[in-house]
Amino acid sequence: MSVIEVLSGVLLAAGALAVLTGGVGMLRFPDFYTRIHAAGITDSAGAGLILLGLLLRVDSWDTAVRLLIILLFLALTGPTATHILAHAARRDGVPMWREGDRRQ
Amino acid sequence: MTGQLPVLQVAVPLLCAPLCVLLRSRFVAWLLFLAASLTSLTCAVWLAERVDRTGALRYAMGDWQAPYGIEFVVNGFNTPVLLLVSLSAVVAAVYSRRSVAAELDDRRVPLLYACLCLALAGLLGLSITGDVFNAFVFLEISSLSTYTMIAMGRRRQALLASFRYLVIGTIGATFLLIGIGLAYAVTGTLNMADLAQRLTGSHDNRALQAAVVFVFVGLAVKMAVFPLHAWLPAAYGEAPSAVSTFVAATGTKVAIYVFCRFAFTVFGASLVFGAMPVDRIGLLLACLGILAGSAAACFQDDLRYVLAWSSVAQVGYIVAGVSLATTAGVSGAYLHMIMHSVTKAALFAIAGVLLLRLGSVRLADLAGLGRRMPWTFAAFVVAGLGLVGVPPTAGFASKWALVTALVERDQWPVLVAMLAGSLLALVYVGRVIEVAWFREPPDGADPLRPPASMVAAIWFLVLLSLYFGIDASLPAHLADAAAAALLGKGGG
Amino acid sequence: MIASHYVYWTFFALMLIGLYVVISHGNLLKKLIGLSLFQVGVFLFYIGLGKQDGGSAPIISDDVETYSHPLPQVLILTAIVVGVATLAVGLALAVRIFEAYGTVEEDEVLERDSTERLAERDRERAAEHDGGGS
Amino acid sequence: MTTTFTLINVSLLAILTATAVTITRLRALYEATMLAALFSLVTACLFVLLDAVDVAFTEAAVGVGISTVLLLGVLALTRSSESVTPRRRRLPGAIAVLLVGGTLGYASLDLPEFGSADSPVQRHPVTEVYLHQSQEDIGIPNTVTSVLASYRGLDTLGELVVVFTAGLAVLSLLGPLARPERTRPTADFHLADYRVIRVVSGALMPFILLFALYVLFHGDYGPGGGFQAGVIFASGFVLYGLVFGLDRAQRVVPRAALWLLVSLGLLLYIGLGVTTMLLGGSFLDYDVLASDPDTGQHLGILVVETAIGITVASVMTTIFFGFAGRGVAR
Repeated sequence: MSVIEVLSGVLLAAGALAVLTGGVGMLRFPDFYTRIHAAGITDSAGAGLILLGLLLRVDSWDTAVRLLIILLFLALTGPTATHILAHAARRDGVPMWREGDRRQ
Repeated sequence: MTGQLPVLQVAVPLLCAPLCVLLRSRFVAWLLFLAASLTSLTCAVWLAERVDRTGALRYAMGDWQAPYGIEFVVNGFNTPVLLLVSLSAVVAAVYSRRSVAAELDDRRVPLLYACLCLALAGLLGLSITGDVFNAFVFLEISSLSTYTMIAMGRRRQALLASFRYLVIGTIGATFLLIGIGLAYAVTGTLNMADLAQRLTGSHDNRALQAAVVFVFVGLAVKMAVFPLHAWLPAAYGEAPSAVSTFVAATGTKVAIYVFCRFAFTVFGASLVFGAMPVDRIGLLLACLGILAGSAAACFQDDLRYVLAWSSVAQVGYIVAGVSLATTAGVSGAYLHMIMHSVTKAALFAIAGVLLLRLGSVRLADLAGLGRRMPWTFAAFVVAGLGLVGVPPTAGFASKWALVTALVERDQWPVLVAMLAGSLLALVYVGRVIEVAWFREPPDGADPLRPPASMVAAIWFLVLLSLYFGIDASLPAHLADAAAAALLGKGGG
Repeated sequence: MIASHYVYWTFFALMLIGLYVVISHGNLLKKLIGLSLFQVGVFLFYIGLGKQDGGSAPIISDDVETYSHPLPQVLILTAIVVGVATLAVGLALAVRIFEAYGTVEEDEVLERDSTERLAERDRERAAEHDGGGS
Repeated sequence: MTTTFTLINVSLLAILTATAVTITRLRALYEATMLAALFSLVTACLFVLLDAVDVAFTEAAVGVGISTVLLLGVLALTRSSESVTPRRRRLPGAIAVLLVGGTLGYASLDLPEFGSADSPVQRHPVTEVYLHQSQEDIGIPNTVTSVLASYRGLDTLGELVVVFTAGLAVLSLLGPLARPERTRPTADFHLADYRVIRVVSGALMPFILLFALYVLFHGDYGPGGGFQAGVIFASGFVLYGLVFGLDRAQRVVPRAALWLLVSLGLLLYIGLGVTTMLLGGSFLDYDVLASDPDTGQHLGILVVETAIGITVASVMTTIFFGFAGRGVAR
């Protein structure tokens, strides 16, 4: 097993872990704002790490370029979506959870 | 160029639809629809004549031979349908000029004509295609354009009528799709002739039997066979008059033709009517449909709903003929299909004229009509008697053919149901005549003159129905040829 | 039997769930959602028919031996498009129904129609009565 | 069947079923819509697993994109929660499900094994022609495209006609012709007020359109084609309309231009058929378009894909404008 393969494996595992964390967070976090934070992790850290891991394993240039483009677009759209969702929620007065409140 | 006729039949209306939208003029759109329907009528006559002389015609799309490509097949079994659909379109075109202008706001008129072109193309394509999946596509074209046209009706009830038809119709089409998929799983082909060949002798295949069930239930929705007829009354009753005139004459009829095509030339009569009890179920549903439809028609207080419910009953007559699966039965069914189309188109056209001049076709508003619009009323009486089946109208000839076919197979209960249905038809037609002739018109009501083009369309249909009643040789010849083509092939 | 057919059974189950929603739910929008579920079940069934074990997408290349069948895929491409067209028309109708009746529940729409009809009949009766009296 | 395949397959199927059941039980329609989008996405993954990449692409574009946007638009115009389904409505649904389920189960007893190489579908001579003969007849690696645009070109024409009809329906029901009776107050804010979204969507627009063109012309060699390209094109406009407001979007693509394009694509397709007839072939026989049948086929398929792209993009945009323009004070 070459170094690159090991590295790729580590990245993939880390990505999978990030996705899993995001999923758990979605279920466990108490309010909209914290949950959206968890959701953000899945498509920035999770998908990003997995794509990087895959990038180390490709055998042809055109696949690599495509993966890079996907990575670029994810980096651009994911945070924008999260940002705008949080803004919209605040505009609509979605309440923020504070220590001691009941979970929604 | 005559070799291209089968495709021209469908392509010309298809071509006219985007042109209607593009040119956006009411008059041009009407002209395009008229041109499209005249062209397809010419093609249909030509094709019918050629098929009569030389037998079946096949046309391979894109020159890919079936089963690799899609083919159009013209044979005795679909020439009557092609003629019927395109003739109805011509009449609807003549009729619609004034009727549509009065019922719709100006800017929507070109859209209606575009939809009429599409519905025409869809129905013709459905009748002519020799490929089961292509049939699904054409079915959806005709259905979607019909939903759109129904929603253009004047009252708000039209919207719900259209929506319900859309939901039920889509379920039906999806059932058809499931059935086609199951048949495809068993054979690996979509071409009707190829399917028929590969299906012979696999009567015990359970997937195939399920395919038959799904295809027939899906088509039964489109045919408005008794328990699946719920969409029809409101759809026909609320659509713009020109649309109900065209659709009532053609929609269910084409679905019935597709039913016959599947039953006799794809699945084969021995599977459908031998191994599976489709004939008995068909006869039972036909009887129930005749009785329920006719009875419901007697209790409606809107003329267009009376006519629509009567359509449910008439579908029952035709299904009864088909379910006999004998030459006489199928021929009678085709004959009744033709006769009923002409009659029902005339009646819906008359209802449209009344709607235009009286503003309402509720029975209470028809009082004294016999004196205010004597000629229109006379047309109604003739066509109404045709619905009952009184000689010498068209309805008599076809009902007689059906009765003969039933007697031949000793189906007495069905016969009784048919007679009861005819008596009930006498009741609901009589109710209208009673109101229109014997009740006093409201004070100060003047005689009304309907537009000439609409009268021409109505009287053309009425005289045609009288002519067919007296001399039924032409439709009878077509019907016999259809029955022969259907039963001759699918025996295996 | 289970190992070879469970995929089909799941597709059938999806169809049935959709069908139930279409028939039993009265909300017009929910009906349309159900209709899409029903159709997606059918689409999956078709694609399942073309699948071949160890096959790959039917795009011909030199290093692939087995391909899944392209025909069901073509059919379903068409069917998906037809489905979305139907959905768009259905939704447009639903919007108009809401504007006309103020509701998208089938039962309420029917109720409003029948009360309207009854009111009309009452008015007519009253008019007739007046006419007879004068 | 390999274990990995089975594993992924089973889990996707489980997710699908769970989502479907949840959709039926949810009365909150916004949530149901989002779950329906998720359902489509998982379906698209399943399509990839079943080797139907083109279908997956379309399902993702249609189910997740167009349908969701339309449903959300309608929910904004109507009511977003469903009333309780009365008990009496349950019976007909249950009966229908029992009957249909019984028939389907009965049918499955004689269905060929899933994934079998020996099923009638795989054995039929059509398979050989579409997969191998097509390389000589047409010469395009993506057999889905060659079957779609050439062997079964008429179906595709029909599909385009259906899309066109839907466009007409929406125009007639919601277009400028049918004036709304009540109007929604104009929004007091636009998404474009947020700098982030303005900049990002502005930066993405050219790429979306470029990607649509790539999908259109790459359909011969990989997944994609006119329909997917049209939907992507339209989604570009939808994004623009959502962010910068309907008025600006309509200034970019005026209604008159849309009317023209809606019909133009369809006319192009039928015109192609008529041309082949005039050149002496049969309807949609692309061989006659050039001296060499292969070139003719390539040309024909290109025209077909472009025609589909034009009509689909303009119809989808028309539909979106129809829904979005409803209720805005005019």
